[in-house]
Amino acid sequence: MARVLLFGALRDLAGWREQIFEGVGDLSGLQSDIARLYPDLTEALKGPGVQIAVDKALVRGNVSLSTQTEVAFLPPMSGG
Amino acid sequence: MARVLLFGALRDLAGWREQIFEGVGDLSGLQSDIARLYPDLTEALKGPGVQIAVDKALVRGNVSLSTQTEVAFLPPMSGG
Amino acid sequence: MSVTVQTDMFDAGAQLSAFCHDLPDAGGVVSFTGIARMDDGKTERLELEAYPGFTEPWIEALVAEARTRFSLSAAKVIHRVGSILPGEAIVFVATAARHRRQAFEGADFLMDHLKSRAPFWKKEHGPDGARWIEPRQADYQDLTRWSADHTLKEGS
Amino acid sequence: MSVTVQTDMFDAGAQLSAFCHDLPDAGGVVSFTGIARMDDGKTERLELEAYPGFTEPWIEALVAEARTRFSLSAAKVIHRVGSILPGEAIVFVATAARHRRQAFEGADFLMDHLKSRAPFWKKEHGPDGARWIEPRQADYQDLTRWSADHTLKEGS
Repeated sequence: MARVLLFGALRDLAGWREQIFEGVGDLSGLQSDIARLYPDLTEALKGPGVQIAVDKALVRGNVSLSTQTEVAFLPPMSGG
Repeated sequence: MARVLLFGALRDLAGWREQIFEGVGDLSGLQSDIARLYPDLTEALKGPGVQIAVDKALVRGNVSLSTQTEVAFLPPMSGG
Repeated sequence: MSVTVQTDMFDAGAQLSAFCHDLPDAGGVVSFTGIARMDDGKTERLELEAYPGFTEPWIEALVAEARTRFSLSAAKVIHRVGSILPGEAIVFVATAARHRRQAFEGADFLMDHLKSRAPFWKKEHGPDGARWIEPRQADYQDLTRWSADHTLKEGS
Repeated sequence: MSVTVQTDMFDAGAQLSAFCHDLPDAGGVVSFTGIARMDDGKTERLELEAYPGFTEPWIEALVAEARTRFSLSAAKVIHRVGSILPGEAIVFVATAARHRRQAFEGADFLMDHLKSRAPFWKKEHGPDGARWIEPRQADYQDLTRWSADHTLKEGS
């Protein structure tokens, strides 16, 4: 099970902030699941500058996801 | 008449802060007068980084001095 | 070293007073206060969001790097989230160091990274609707000034 | 624009609050506070002197140049004279501008010039006696960073 969080423009595009995805093995599988359920998000999640955090640590490439994992999609950031 | 002001290390060296010099025509003449009366100051007044202000404006080289002139010798500055 | 992400407004001067209160042998203190601009009425409100549990440690790691790199004796960051009106302070950074150049560079480094790397998302609400703000090209260019900074470039 | 040379102590935070109070559409405010260091007991007291009637206009001209050069919307300088104890603030500079880089560079420029060009003389009193402080070599080097700055280099 992965709890998926969307931030910034991604959240507005999806229309949701948080969703639970069941039966997820790795990040690539999760991305496929999201793309199947929400085709509009497919491109955006791969967009330039979108970073991914698994359990609040940034990851690159595919990683396996343990149960009870939090996966956040982070579009380009802007503070201050 | 020129009112001469010394600042910083120059003042400590001279032992005075302010003196009136009478019958002064130009800056070179004033410097000669000071050097005659206070030989210890001769070198210091020409020292590196010593700037001269006449009536609160910095000058370079020799300048003629009107009556009632204020001449300040300004050793290297350090604020903040 | 102190990092705060908060919804409450703050007074930059009061923060600077508190920061200066107990600085062991610092020669220079630099502060930066970022203020929401009105932009001739184009901005009515900013909406800022963080990722709780991710944003704070990210800033803490950034501050730790700045302390080492610029020999800071103290550093402080306050960043607001939530709804922010023009004229209100969004971010406050203060640095203290033995010499002024270190304090200046430390604050500058922190702001450059907060502006275009820190995990915040900013939405601008104006008369023509709302839009998400991404860093300007100038913000990304500012980052290249700290190019020895490999760790943070990797985004951690 | 405000320049003050004073013997009284001041609170940097209170000055920053006052400075921030009415800033038309500034996006960034930078402050620098210079503090007298103890230097492990080597400094017991600083004695700072200005040339009244000369020092204030000199700083005002410097601030005017900074405002133009860095598009500052506001700038403020407070510089103390007289007897100053370790831990006390000596100088305070604040700058406001539309973008943060301008505010940072404006404050940095002002401090580099105040440190090694402004008409102040500083004597350090310690257990081994008193000595006049001249700018460090690093201070003069800092000045070269602003090399387009011909007017001030000529010492006006």
